[in-house]
Amino acid sequence: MDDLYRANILDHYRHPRNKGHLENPDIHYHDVNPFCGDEITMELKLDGDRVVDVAFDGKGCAISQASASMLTEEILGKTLDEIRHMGKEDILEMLGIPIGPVRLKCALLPLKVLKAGAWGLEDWPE
Amino acid sequence: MDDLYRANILDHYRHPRNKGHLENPDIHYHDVNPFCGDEITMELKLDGDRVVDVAFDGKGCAISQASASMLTEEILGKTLDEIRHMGKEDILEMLGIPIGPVRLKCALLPLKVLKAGAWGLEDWPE
Amino acid sequence: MAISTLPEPPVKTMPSVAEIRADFPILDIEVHGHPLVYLDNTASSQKPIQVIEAMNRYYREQHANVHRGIHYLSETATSAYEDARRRIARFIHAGSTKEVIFTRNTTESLNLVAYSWGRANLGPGDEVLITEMEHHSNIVPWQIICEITGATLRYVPITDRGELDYEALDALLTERTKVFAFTAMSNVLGTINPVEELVAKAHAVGAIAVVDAAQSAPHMTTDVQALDADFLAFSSHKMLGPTGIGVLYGKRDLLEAMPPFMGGGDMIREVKMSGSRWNDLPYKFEAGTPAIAEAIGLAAAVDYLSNLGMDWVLQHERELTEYAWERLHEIEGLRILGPGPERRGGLLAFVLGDIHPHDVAAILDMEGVAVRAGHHCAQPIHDHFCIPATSRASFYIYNTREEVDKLVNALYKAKAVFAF
Amino acid sequence: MAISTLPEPPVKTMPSVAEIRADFPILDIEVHGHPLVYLDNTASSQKPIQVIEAMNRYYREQHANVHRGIHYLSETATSAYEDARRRIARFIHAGSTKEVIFTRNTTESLNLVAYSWGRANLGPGDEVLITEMEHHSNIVPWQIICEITGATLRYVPITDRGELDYEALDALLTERTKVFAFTAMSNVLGTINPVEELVAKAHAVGAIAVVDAAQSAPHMTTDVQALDADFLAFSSHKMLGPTGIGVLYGKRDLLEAMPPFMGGGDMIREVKMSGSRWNDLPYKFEAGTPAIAEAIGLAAAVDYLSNLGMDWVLQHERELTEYAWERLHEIEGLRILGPGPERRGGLLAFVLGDIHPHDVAAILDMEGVAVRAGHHCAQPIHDHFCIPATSRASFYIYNTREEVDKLVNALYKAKAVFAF
Ligand SMILES: Cc1ncc(COP(=O)(O)O)c(C=O)c1O
Ligand SMILES: Cc1ncc(COP(=O)(O)O)c(C=O)c1O
Repeated sequence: MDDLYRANILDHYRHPRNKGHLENPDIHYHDVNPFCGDEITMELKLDGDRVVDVAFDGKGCAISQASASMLTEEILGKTLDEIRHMGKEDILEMLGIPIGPVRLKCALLPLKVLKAGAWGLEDWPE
Repeated sequence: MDDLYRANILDHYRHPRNKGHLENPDIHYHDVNPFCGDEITMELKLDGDRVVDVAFDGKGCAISQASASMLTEEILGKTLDEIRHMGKEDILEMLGIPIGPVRLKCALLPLKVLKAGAWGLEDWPE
Repeated sequence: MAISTLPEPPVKTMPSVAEIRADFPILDIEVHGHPLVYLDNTASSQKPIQVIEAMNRYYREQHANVHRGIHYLSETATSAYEDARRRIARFIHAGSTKEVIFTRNTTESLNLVAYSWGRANLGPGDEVLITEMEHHSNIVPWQIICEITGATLRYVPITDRGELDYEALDALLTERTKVFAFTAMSNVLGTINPVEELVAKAHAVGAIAVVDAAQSAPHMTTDVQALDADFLAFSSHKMLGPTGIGVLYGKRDLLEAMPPFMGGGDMIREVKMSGSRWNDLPYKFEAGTPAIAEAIGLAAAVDYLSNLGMDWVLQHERELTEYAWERLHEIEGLRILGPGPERRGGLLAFVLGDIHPHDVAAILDMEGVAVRAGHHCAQPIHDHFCIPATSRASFYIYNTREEVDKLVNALYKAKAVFAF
Repeated sequence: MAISTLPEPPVKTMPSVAEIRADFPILDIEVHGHPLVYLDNTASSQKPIQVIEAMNRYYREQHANVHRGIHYLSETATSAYEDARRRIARFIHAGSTKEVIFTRNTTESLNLVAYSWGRANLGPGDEVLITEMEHHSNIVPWQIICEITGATLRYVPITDRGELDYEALDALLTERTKVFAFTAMSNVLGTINPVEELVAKAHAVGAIAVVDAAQSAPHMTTDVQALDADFLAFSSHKMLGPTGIGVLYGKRDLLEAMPPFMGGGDMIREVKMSGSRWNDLPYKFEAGTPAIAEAIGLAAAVDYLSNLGMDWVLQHERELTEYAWERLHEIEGLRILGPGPERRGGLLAFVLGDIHPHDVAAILDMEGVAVRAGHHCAQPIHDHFCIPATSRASFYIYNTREEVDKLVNALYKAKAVFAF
């Protein structure tokens, strides 16, 4: 339990960064995890290829919400091309906690929504 | 093997009784065993409720053909009402051999066809 | 064969819960250093050795394909398979084995009715009535078939107490209603619906009644003749049996009149290149090689249940549920969905403050306590209560009061982690 | 997940047939006082302890419902189930696990294609082409779907040697053909069809190619990418695996574009009362609780086969078939259907004078020899040859030359009983 609910996960869950909505985002995408109903919306503002503003909104468990919050910090300033190369490993490293196969879907939902928004609905990042 | 292929079974198979067709039968019915494709046709001539002539035709294994041949002998002179009360036990007694569940369908096919011809398609006699 | 002529099930003996637990090998495992407390029975039950061994024995001594073989093993397998059907028919008090069709699960059973009966009997202007408390498996097949046939799908709303809104039901059931499909027990609210009464209401307007018994068949007596259900569906894996098999009971005259669902081996009487004739019931609806070992496993499961007696099963679960209801209500901020323990089955879906159910389940898991979290394949219920998900603890014959206590203790831990 | 990144299957070792037999408990039973000689493998194979034990272990240590649970057992079961899918995907060289759908059997796999792809893509004027050597499971679904959609069903005739009539095939395959569905290996004639070539012919006219691999998957290498098959179906129970599960391979873009077949839990992304959105592949086509233990059993079966190597399997059966071909031809009045042993799989369907195949099988059974008799769910083949039924002996990895000798001796006994 200490493992899964480390202080920094709970901190991002309690005090989510960049939560809310942007005015006139360049990219906006919303999706749900079909296995549990967690929802995430991701919004980006771009300058050329570069993320200059980002927001997320959503309902869900500590893992999916903390993952979304951390992800917004992670991608701010990155280019879309850099984001395209992000995968499961990056999210696991970002969260820094051991995650089983079912919970993995919670953790990856924000990245999936982000990628779907940027390039159309793709595979669940595996 | 000696059990299943007793002399009287083989005798009825080699020299079937009442095999062929009647002219203007009162009852005529044909069916197949869906599990194996054996075919039986049964034809009856009635005087009132009583069977006064009978014939069968068919293709199939020694069990189904001997059962049909014996059955024609069995029902000649009986009333339809008597035939209606015939069931699995009567056929087993008539054949006098031990029969497993799959082969039972072969043995019962002639009675089934007979009953279906007399009263419309009913249950497999069980 | 008439079921009434069958020998009675073995004499009931009443083992203690400790003796029952000894039959379930999985209950001995440890999870994260704690003994397993398995409270996810609504999703799927565990299996006693009697069931596991019946299948084991089948593969070691009796297996061959059924129905078409004349050799010893095929006859043995055929007898075992059809004997299983008889025992299952008896368990639900079916009038004939012809009315018992093996499928993969409740979901396939309901799809079979929707596709086969629905395609033949529904059209524009007709209505299919279901309820807001259905599992997706009793919603989506009707959505699909209504789209194919042009019929209209309507929902009986639920009250905030988690019961059917009977006034609305009476208004919605009209002579346009061709099907009324409803669950015998909600897998989220626990609500036990008055099946006999609902069937009668359907029949009163000339509709057929389709009963989703996925949650009732494992936990209480099922008497399809007393209920007068037209169709009734359930899954093996929720009632001590193996995965991979379910049952559709259907009234014989309805089944006779229906076109087949899937085509293939065993379901035909004759195949000519120009067309085919269908086989007798139940084979008309069992295309291809069936789940033979699984039917045998399910028969061992219903024997196990019959031996305990379904009255004992219901009583045991009710006692646990009453106890759990009290203990859970001690926890501040915990809210249980659905009616009181006297009108529900042995399951409790709840929310714990604003802690997300996934987080509740994850923390409980660290304590060895297995509960389910999510929408439990019943989104409309959750939409009704405006919550995305719940946690659900559910009981079966092997659960104990001590396990309820462990659940409660683990819930306090969850509160502590998220206390902010 | 890309299959190419998976670790290689375990290193092949080459056990003797005696060692293989020791893995199959059922081969030790006696039938009517004789050791069992199981030659009914085309109908269903026997199971090695590795498969039986994998399922046993699952029920004793790992069972819970998959996909939706966050607790330990559900995660364990989910991992085991999805790992099974990966191993099976690798066995058939699928490009992605998303292309591997679990069904009940070959029959359901073919029905899924007919109902889902067929309903969306067929209409009046379109043609579905199948062959005269198909199993009923690859005939009846197409008859049903042609009736629903108004498309026309056509049959490629077979030659008296039991092979496809290629001239007729080329004339029948036209731009009207939308589906060409054919068996990779006939379960009566033994004929091995040139799948890759037939797929290419289908594609040349813009048709999709549906391969019934029920008889080829157990006995030879299946490489769906090399074959370029659009859909390919097979059953677990014929290839050392349990009953109750089968596979449909489908090309991803085709599967993505298809409407779902059955509706229910797990196959949806979101259920609103007003309608539903479908889940990702392969779940879109797996409604309800899947056959979890069975998937794990099938994965153990394909591991067993991979360990032997499918080349060894084919070679072993070919040797037996050549030997049996010679020995059976010694028997006067015995006639084998289909092509010579070099172009067939390990099965021989035959007639023995005018002794009915049921009687042949019954007499062989008294000697412990299990063969199948009947039309083997392939009536059109039998109609072609104007015979109602055949007897069929079929081989698998555990059969021996001595067993072929016992078959031959038993056939002489049958002749003696019916010598008149
Ligand atoms: C060529 C062929 N296709 C399809 C099938 C049907 O397989 P199943 O009964 O497992 O669905 C069989 C099995 O007999 C077969 O031999
Ligand atoms: C009420 C109800 N109906 C249907 C189902 C579907 O059962 P299965 O997944 O076995 O098809 C369930 C199982 O969760 C259920 O609880």
